[in-house]
Amino acid sequence: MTEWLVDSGLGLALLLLAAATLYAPRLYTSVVFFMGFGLLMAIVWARLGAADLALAEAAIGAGLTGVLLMGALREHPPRTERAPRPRSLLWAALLPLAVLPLLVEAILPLSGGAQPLPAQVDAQLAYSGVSHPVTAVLLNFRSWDTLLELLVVLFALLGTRQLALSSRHPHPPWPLLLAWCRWLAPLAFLLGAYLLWRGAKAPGGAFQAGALWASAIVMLRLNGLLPTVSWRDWRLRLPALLGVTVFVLLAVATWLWGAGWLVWPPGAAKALILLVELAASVGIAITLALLVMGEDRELRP
Amino acid sequence: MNTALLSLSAPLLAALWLLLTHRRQAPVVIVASLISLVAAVFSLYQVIDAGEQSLALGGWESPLGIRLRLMPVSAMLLTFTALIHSLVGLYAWRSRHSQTRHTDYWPLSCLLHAALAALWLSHDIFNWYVTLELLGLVAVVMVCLAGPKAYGAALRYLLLSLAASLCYLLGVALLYGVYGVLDVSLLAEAARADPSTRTALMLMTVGLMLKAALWPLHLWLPAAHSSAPTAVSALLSALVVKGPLFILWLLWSRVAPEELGQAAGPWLALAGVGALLVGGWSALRAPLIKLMVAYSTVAQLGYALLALGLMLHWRELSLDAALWLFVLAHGLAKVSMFLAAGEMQSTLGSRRLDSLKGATQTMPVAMFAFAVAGGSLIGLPPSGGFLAKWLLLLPLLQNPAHWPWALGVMLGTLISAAYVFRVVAISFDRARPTSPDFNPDRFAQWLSLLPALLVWGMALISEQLILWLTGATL
Amino acid sequence: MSQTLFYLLVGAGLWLLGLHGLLCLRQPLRRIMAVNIMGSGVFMVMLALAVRPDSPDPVLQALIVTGLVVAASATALALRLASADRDRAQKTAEEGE
Amino acid sequence: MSLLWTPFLPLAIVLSSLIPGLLIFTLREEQQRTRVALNLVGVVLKLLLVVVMLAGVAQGFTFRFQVPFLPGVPLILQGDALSLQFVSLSSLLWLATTIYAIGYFRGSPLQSRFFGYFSLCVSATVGLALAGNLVTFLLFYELLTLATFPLVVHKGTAAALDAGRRYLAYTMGGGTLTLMGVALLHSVAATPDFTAGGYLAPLLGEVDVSLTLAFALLIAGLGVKAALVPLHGWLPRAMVAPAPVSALLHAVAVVKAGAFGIIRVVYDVYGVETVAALELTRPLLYLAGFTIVYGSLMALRQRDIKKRLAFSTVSQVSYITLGVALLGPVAAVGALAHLVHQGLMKVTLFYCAGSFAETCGVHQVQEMDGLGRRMPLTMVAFTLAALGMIGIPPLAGFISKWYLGWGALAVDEPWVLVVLVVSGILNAAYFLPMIYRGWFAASKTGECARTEAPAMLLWPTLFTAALVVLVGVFAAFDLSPLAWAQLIVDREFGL
Repeated sequence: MTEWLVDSGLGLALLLLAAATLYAPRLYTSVVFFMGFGLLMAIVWARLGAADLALAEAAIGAGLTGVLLMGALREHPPRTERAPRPRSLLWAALLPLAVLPLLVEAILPLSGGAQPLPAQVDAQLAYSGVSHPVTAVLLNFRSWDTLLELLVVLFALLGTRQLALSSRHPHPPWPLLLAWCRWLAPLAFLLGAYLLWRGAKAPGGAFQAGALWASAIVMLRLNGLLPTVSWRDWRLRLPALLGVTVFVLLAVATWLWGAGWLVWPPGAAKALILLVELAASVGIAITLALLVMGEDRELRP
Repeated sequence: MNTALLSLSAPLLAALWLLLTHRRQAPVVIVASLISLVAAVFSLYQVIDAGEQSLALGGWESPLGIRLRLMPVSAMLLTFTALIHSLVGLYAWRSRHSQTRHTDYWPLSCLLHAALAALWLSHDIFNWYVTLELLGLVAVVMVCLAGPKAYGAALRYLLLSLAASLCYLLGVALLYGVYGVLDVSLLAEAARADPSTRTALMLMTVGLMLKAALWPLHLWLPAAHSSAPTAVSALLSALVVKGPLFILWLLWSRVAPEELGQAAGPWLALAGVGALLVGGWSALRAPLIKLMVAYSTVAQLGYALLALGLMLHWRELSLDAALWLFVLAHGLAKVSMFLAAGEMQSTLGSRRLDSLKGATQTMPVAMFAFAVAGGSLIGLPPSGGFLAKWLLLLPLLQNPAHWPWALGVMLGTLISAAYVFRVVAISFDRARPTSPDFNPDRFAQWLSLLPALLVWGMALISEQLILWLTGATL
Repeated sequence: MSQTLFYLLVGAGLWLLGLHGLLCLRQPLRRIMAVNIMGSGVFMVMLALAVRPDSPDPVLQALIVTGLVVAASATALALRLASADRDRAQKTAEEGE
Repeated sequence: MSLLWTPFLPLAIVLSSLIPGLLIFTLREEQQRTRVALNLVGVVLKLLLVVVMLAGVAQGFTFRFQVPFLPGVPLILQGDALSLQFVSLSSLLWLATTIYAIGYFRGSPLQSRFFGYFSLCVSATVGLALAGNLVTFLLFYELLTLATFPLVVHKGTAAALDAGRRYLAYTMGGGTLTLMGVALLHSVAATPDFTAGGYLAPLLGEVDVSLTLAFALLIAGLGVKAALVPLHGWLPRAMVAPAPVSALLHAVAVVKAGAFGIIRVVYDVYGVETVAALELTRPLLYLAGFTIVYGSLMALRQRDIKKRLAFSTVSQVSYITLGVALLGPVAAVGALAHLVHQGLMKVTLFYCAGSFAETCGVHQVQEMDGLGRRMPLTMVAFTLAALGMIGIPPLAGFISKWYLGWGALAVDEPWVLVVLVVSGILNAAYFLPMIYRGWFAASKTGECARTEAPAMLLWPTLFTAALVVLVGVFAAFDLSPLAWAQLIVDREFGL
């Protein structure tokens, strides 16, 4: 009974938070609601037993997106804060209502759908070089998806580089933040490294570690402890491109000299996966940090 | 299959090299495109001799791993993409107006090429989601190259592109929920016409139509394509819009069961005719040069949608050949038209159409390229557009019950003739005195003429091309 | 009603809410949040399918991780683009005055 | 039989004006001599090639150039009797008009562009004449539209552009209708070569609806260029183009392309029996008759010389459609002969109109008083051609009208005779005042600058006027257009 109560509570809370985010009168309140929504979503993932996802959602979904929203909010203070009068589009209101019955009709039979894949994953897990199934799928069975996904992250960075950004006026670091930062930043780095290492055996992995490192870098930048390095300087450029470059070079290497495109040799699978994970998390950390805190001077092509 | 992968990895490595060394060298990109073109042609010949080939990535057979499949159509599209990239790359290197100096245009165009190649080769519906996302993002970023005035259009394009990807992803989730596999061939065997599959396919179709700017979900395209730099809008209109169309075609002709296809056919065909008429009408009334060319893309995609819809409705496989011949002809003609329009717009200094007054005297070669490309869009014989329209018309005219569709095609032709010749008529007017710093770049104008001559040159190989297309896509 | 079905419906509801928000709202920031909510809805549907009681499915979880990273980086670009567009609007407004 | 080089002769005829045209495009304005040289080389070369082909056809050689284009439908350029008649007419008049145009445009801007498109037009016309099947015909039919549009808007004035837009609207619409007709026929009966009695006879009975619709589409599409009444609106407005354009294109090349197309469709695609069986030509006959009378009536009301001649063309071209629609062999001879005769007469009239405008600035009919004294030779040519148009024996017009009347009686359609007579009277009504003003009225305005048109304008006018007379007087000879028409009709009707 309580099981059912918790689920329905979480579900309804999610829907309410989402509605509140969209229709809150002031922009600031809707951003706060949105961050609440993100955290609640992380809790629901954990509730449903997907630890990898809970970590990723908390770090990337709620954390960094929330910081970005706050950043965007801070830059352009709400001049006239009248209630957002949604466009009186009749069809925009009716469309979701029309689609709802179709969706419900489609969802009902889904709980009994066929599922051949989990059995195959367990069967092949031994040859994948890692023991945690999600990491095995991400970095071995469907490694092509992950490579393309790293490209997506790179595109986001390249996109931000092309924009003509107005230079941000740096705030003097807030003393309490300085104190916090001395403890939190190293802890975040440590935690990220642990997540990265544990990814092979248990929930964790490149993205979660990368996100944590990125948050650590953002904290250091907020306190002005990290110098702004221009993109022209290789010390910033190479780590940012590390993930994609290592993955692509490995793919081409396995294609030319190995058994085929992205075929990890059985013996070295674990080592190669770890190498890729390390490179990917470094790349993601630098990229996400640049996305969040990237100064105009740093990013200018 | 290896040559196809080479055709994919060449631009990818070139992009990474440019990013790592932080240099803006056009020759690197053009050489990469040419290597990719040669590799694509080899893969095309392999497919012609040995038929379809597939490759299990990472050594894991599907359904576990991702399978890349080289079909005749995808080999042709690989060659087409590499050819367009080489042509546009040459133009961008030469032209002074393509904002390639102080931006990341060169690595981005290589990454766009790699993303397209990944899409043509992929055979896995989730992998298509990631490649679609890649395509959408790189297109948005390249629209932003035009500077702050393009950010508004780019932002709307990005939001609609994300929403479309999520529609598509929800469809993928439903399909995976029912059948448990992501590979297209396995899905094709397992697919049944139950409500879940119907809704999933509908969602995926809405997402793909939004990304391919097929009428009535085309509202983001004119603003985005017309505000982008010249070379970028050529790439967007010729290639990026065709990616989702390829997936839509594969979904409906391979995965969807027959009766769903038959039911959806007329709706797609009606949307096609709608695109022809509404898109054509908007192009006729567009006041700006590139806006008119962008609306013409929306209109011309109507032919592809019409061919797809009728092919599904009547199981008439010769319409496949019409669809893909149209994609080739439209791509080449649109590249030439956008390059010519962009060159004239930046040299004459104004975005308005009436600034083209007397363009035949001031910029004769660019206007000639525009008119020749327009001729292929209208479908004047013996251009590529005519071949596509000929193949589209034959099944329509065969039995009298299908004549209303033929009427739609005829009206589409008339409207496209109207908006092309509206510009040509303006250009034959008396030329206004040109501004003192008016020095047209003749070589860039000749480069913009090249794709148009290619689309008319398709007449030389038209018979083998049509016989191969009608034979190959079965 | 089983847990899976409930979360499927919640996911579908979030997706629809996000779609409605995207179509109705005008401010770029709110529309970006609406798209994020749509994304969370789809991931909720996928996860509900991934943790069906008979066999937890690691492949779908991996897909969700990929989807999440893609959504996050796209949102980051959207937000930077929104603020850059706002700067342009302000600059043109100032030049206009 | 055919030798090694014979297949390339038709291609050479088309290229002989295409290549000079493309070269002329690249010339700068001041390269006057090279442009004139290129023009004349192209003209003379084409005439020689046509003569060689005529001789070859007479000795039984076949000239057929074939290139694969669509599956089952190659592009064919073939010299048979009907196509050679039109080709020789076009080549001959292109020679005269080129010389006239060189004189007409001396010192005016944009000559390279003009002569470039001028040569492209002739290539399209000749290609259309030599076309061996419907698809090749369609190809050159559409290219003719593209090539003539820049000539109509050559002056770049607002009126010229408006005329150009209207011209495009009509001809593009016509081209699309023709495309639909050709595609419909291809989907029903593939597209074999033009065969002398038509190739659709075996399909009678099964696909009559498609055949009828295809015929309607083709006739509507070709009717635009053949200026049948509802579709003739572009012709009078296109008179804003310079005189050489009106002379060669809107009196000979473009208008005849439509009429030639109708002849091909009726004789070599459908065949006379099929058309008669399907009752297709009844409406066409009435339409042609109405156009003849309507054109003459409208010509009466025009005050501008070129507008009057334009409406006269609308009416005269319908004689050809009338002759074809009568389906009788004798009427067919009249129609085919009129194709050549009308071309010669109308070209002369437009030359004279152009000379009047260029030399004495005479544009309106009222201003023609006393022109005979100031420009005697041009006025003589004008009078000869006008009398020919009215149908005064022994000039060219009389012969074709005679055969048309005789043919109408042969297929017992007496009302056609009435139409011919009424049209003759109307022709007289609008040509004779012009002749009277020219010769007998005293010139009210002062003497104009020069007495006679410059030589480059005068000689082509006299040349074509002489042809009008010769063709009429020596009609019985076997080299005359009439004999040639008889040869074609014998072959078409299998007599």
